[in-house]
Amino acid sequence: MALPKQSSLPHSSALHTQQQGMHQHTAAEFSVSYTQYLDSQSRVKGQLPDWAQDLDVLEKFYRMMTLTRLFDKKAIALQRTGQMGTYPSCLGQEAIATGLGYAMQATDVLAPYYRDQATQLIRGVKMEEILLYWGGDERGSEYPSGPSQDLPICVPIATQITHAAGIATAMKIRHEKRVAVTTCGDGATSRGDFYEPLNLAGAWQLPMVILVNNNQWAISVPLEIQTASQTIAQKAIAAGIPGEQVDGNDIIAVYERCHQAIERARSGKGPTLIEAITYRLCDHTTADDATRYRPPEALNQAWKIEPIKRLQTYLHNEGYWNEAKEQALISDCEKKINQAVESYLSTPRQSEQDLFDFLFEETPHAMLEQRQHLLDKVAVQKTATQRPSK
Amino acid sequence: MALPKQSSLPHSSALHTQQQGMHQHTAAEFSVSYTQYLDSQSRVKGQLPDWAQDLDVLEKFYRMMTLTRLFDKKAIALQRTGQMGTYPSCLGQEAIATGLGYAMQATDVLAPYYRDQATQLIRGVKMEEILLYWGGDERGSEYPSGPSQDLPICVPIATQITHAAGIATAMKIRHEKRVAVTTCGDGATSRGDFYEPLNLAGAWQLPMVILVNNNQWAISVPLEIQTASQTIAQKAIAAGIPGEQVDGNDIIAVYERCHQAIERARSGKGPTLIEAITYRLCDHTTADDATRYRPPEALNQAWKIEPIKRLQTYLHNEGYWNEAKEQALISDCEKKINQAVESYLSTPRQSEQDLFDFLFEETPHAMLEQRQHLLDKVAVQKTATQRPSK
Amino acid sequence: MTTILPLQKTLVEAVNLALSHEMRRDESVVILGEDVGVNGGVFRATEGLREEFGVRRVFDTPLAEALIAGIAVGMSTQGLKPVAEIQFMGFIFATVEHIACHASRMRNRTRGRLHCPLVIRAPYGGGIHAPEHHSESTEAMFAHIPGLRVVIPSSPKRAYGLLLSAIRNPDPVLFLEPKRIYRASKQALIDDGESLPLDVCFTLREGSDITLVTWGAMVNDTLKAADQLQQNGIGAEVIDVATIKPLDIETILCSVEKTGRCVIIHEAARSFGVGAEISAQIAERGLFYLKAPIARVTGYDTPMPYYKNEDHYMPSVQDILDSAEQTFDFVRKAS
Amino acid sequence: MTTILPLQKTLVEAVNLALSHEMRRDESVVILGEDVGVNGGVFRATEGLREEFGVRRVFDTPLAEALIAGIAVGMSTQGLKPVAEIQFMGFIFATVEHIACHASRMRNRTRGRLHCPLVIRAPYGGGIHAPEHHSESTEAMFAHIPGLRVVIPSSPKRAYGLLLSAIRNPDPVLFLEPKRIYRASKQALIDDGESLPLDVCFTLREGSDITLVTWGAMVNDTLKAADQLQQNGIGAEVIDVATIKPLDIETILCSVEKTGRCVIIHEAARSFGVGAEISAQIAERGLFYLKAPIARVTGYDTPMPYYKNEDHYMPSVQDILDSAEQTFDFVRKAS
Ligand SMILES: Cc1ncc(C[n+]2csc(CCOP(=O)(O)OP(=O)(O)O)c2C)c(N)n1
Ligand SMILES: Cc1ncc(C[n+]2csc(CCOP(=O)(O)OP(=O)(O)O)c2C)c(N)n1
Ligand SMILES: [Mg+2]
Ligand SMILES: [Mg+2]
Repeated sequence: MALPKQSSLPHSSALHTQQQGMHQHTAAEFSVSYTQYLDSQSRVKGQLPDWAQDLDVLEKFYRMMTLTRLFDKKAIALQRTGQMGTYPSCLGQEAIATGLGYAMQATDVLAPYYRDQATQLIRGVKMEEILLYWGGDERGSEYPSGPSQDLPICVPIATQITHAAGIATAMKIRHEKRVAVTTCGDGATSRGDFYEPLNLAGAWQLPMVILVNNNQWAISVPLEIQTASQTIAQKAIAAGIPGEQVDGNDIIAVYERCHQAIERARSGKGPTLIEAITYRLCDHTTADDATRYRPPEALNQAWKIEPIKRLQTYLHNEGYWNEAKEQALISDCEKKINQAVESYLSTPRQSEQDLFDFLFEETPHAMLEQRQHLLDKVAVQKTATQRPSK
Repeated sequence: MALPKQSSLPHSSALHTQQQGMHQHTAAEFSVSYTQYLDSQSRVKGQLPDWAQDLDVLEKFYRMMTLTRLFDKKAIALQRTGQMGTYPSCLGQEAIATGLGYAMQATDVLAPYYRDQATQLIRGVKMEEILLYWGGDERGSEYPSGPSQDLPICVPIATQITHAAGIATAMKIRHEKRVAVTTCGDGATSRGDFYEPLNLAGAWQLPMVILVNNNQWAISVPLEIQTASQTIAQKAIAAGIPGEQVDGNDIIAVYERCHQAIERARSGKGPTLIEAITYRLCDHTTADDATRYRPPEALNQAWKIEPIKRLQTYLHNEGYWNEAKEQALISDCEKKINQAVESYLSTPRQSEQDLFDFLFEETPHAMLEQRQHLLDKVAVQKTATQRPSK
Repeated sequence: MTTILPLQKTLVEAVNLALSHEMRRDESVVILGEDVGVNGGVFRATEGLREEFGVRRVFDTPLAEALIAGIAVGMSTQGLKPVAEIQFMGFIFATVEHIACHASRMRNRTRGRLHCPLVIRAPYGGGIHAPEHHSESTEAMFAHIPGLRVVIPSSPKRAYGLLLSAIRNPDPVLFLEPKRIYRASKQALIDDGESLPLDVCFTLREGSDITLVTWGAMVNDTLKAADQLQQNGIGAEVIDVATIKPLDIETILCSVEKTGRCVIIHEAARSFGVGAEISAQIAERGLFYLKAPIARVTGYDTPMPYYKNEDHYMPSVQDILDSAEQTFDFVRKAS
Repeated sequence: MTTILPLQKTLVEAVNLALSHEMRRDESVVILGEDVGVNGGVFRATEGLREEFGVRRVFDTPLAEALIAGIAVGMSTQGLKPVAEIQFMGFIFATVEHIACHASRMRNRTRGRLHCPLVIRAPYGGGIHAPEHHSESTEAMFAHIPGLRVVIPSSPKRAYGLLLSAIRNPDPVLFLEPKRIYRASKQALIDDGESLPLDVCFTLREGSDITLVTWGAMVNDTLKAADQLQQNGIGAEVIDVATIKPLDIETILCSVEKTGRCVIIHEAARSFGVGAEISAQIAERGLFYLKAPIARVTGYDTPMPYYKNEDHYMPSVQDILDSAEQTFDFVRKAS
């Protein structure tokens, strides 16, 4: 997919070749692989992994991707109608988050970024919780019946990767057979918080998988401005760990490579960096207008290779899917989504003391006066509201 | 050279091999070269570069390395006798700093770390200035007759690399034919401030050279704890730029590769990362006691391949060097060093207002009271001292 | 080619105007940051600058705040005047090392040989129902850094004049833009390149009963409170601190000498905030002017809550009123 | 296996003792940082711990402070209690993002589901003729961060007791160790695991004429000044703040109520320092106790100069004396 050119600061990523003589030898060699099972025409390349020959499994994937996309659409609608705050759509990235979610075990820990809706749903986070979070309510990260050790959505870019390295360190120290899994975008790979924990993961051989959603954009900044490296996967070489690319629009490839990497980590063989290549089909968030910077041709091209259609076509071709099933799925999803929205919208507001009561296990004496100030203030406001206006 | 094992958190840097089928192909391949002209027995490997066949040039290198080592020894002595503060020796790293210094042009800019004594001397920093700096006097970074644009010694590890990227950006913006050169240690390569500007250098194809002094230790932490990457050079692959190793104890290799990289950068072909492999023969600083953590065998081994002896032997073997020349050189160096020490020791103390007068171009009104407070305080102290004691 | 007709501008437009003015005037000014190029900044502060000045003077960086600050340091030692945007103040923490260890020390460290004429701009503050980490006000952390100036405009005119000064200043300046009032109102502005001084407070309203000291978006709320106080017969003097550091304590002291009462208003968490320093300086230099304790109306010592509870956190006009009246009444009771 | 015999210990040895005590008591305590393992820390605060507790509980990290803080966050969400060393406070800036955005917010962000029981230790302050960046005192920047505790011991006993509390505390604590007095003197210490409270100031000396408020290495100097003041007939009460945040203002206020005079002493730069908050709270809550302006004896608003000029920067016993006497005299003149 052609990326728009920004910069007259040109770049070339070719390594300079050098004459090797007696005085020079090759100290190390590396390569990066790319995996794709279903090509952009939904044709199978080579042989599918065994598990993927079970069409029920692929249906499960398909259902989750569809649910995610419809949920995502609804979330945007909620924002547009003033019922929710700024929201980052995951349009186009559903295969990555879905494949990852199913490849993880419940006892693994996820340190997500903000486009992992599907992974979170698979792990037991509720749709209404995601809405609550973007609706400006901390309880959206409480997950009372969900993945109790997963980190909440992380806003400061890439910092969750360092946390995941810490989680993996804890697992390693305790000899646990669990894996810390973290995700980020392509822009995130420019930050120290990407490289530092990647390097640590190598040095300590942590049970950790880092999955980069390479959607070609960091808000308005195209990948070529982020980095001159031909692949993001090769950044793993800096850490001495395996790095590989997968087609992020091919859920079979995503699941397979995530599964392999996670089980490799679980068995003590160390971390893996996976670059899943996709395209951001949406605006960066509902606060963004991508038409300012994204060439429409690139977007049109990207729609032709998007992940849901790809699997749908495959299931169709296999005679496993039809319009009736599709309609049933859609209405099933919509029912669930509407329930979640209802539950979100009817969630009573937090009480004001919640500003204070979760900051420390025990609120320090020095803060009680401030806490009381707020309670008094709200009490006065409430009285004022309740008082019939003159 | 065998590195001591620290960690029971084991690590392996082998990439996991994977079966490639139709669904998989190699997306990218990389390699890292190693250059050495004079081996540890001072034997020439292959053919020397043309410039290195001029023994006068090699003598110049030899003289500077010797001066640096003797200066370094003196600096330690000054610290030990209470005439200077904590000092980081460069024992064993003289070839790297010397080779680099001669490979740079005067109009290039150096963003050094704290073991670049030789590079700084070559660029016109005075020995007494280096002593002043470690003697706790800001004037040690003033360089009134030295390299006016070079950055001073940088203490917060790796941050100078980011500055160098900024300097290179300025050069690029202005279409200048200059190069920003920066150095750091192996430990520095673990920081975000190593990776972030490295990545930028690639993305913007900056005229920049990053030279890593891989001396195997970051204070007490051996390289294997820093990283699982087999080479530090390969970290360049993450940035999509060339990375290579040189024998840092072979000044011919160091100069040649630095020169190539700097001229490559100057001609607009972009940045290079060079890993110069050496060994820290000294304590980390005069405040450190390396016997607490460094195995004596490794140190003994390292002394056998140290850079000055290596070139000396070569010059000897070529019939170009002898004991008389050596003695003359030493006494010449000592004379210069003693002059520098004298100049350092007789430098009058800064005046107290210098605490304030260099912080801003114009001292803000709000600070004048504090400034006056100090002046008054010192005046009182002086009066007290001048008053004959009763 | 600067126009001299007055234009109606919002605060964020005034920022844009100052940037373009200074880029036209001074070739060494360059702009960098995330999304400052084609996108013109997520708040459009740099809109149109890429088109006018080209990619060599207006460029997007990789997503790395430490990098942005650190290359600004390097560039500035080469005589460029980088104006770096940090997208939101909540993401500024990674810049602290380069600001505190380098930008603010380079001149001192080299005894004047090198210096860092850079500006770091960041939108700051809450009240716009933004996501987590998009509403921070941590100016106090930066004000404590020796060698750094911290400037916060509160109107389009002051944004224009102070930003010009910040860019022209030969030393590093942190320039914080109160995003809540980015588009709150327009002011007639002449793009004449006239800068405003970086070492004075602005007295926006005179009054003899109480001094209200504030900055940033709280200035508007404070002015509203002052109007209301007037109706209650209390004359409030309103001071916009504008340059947090170096602090113009004289203007504040003169006012407190006159009024004998002081309320300091800021949105940032109360404890160890900028208000504390202002209060401490009054307690040092003007203690016996005071007829009532100095009060602070501030955010709580909590993170900014997510937006549904944001209003609970933000100091309100009512809070200012309450505190001012209490301060005023204190005297009446005591005397 | 804890010994109950009193041992003569320096402050840094007391830190070591508290660490080993708590590691023995609580398996979840782990130590990480640069050179904390075989080398036992550059100041030997972790000496012997690697030998006793092994590499899985005492480990050297790569050289990356953001990483150290960030993995401590991750580890702590898994129920470990990481005690991370930052080698010098001058290198702590890279940790600010993880501390301010994550460690101090995780509990709040997840409504109590996850929390970060971590300690970040760092030697701080000047006066030991160290190189550049090895003498910083930036406690004020951290005290402003909601959700973080900032603790500074000033004697071996308080180092022992406060560090135990810091580690046992279920929320993040920044623990700053005044390196100037790491080995200044020894105190008899019983390794009985008795912790000290994290929310009180310690009154080290009683007096009725003036209150001297301080912390860290300045405590010793302040005590010296108090001795001298006694000889001049001025009874000084000396308060070691110890826990900078949450601040125990009551103890300070009670003292100021009694003495009517207050001098705050800290080594950090004056403006926007911790002293400002203490002063501001007195001006809010105890204004009319005051017989004289509150004074601050502090470092200047400059970076710590290189060591040849360090003494010019450091507040001296004489400075404290001068300020205390001036404060005392102020009253005499006024009354
Ligand atoms: C430290 C930090 N800097 C800036 C931002 C603002 N921001 C939010 S998302 C984003 C772009 C991220 O791009 P990428 O990592 O590619 O992820 P994507 O949004 O494309 O999935 C930026 C700059 C942030 N959240 N955190
Ligand atoms: C940001 C930062 N953290 C820690 C330190 C303390 N420190 C000084 S040198 C050093 C080790 C550096 O090792 P390396 O990069 O390998 O360079 P070398 O000293 O071996 O030449 C450390 C940890 C520092 N100066 N800066
Ligand atoms: Mg992206
Ligand atoms: Mg090293």
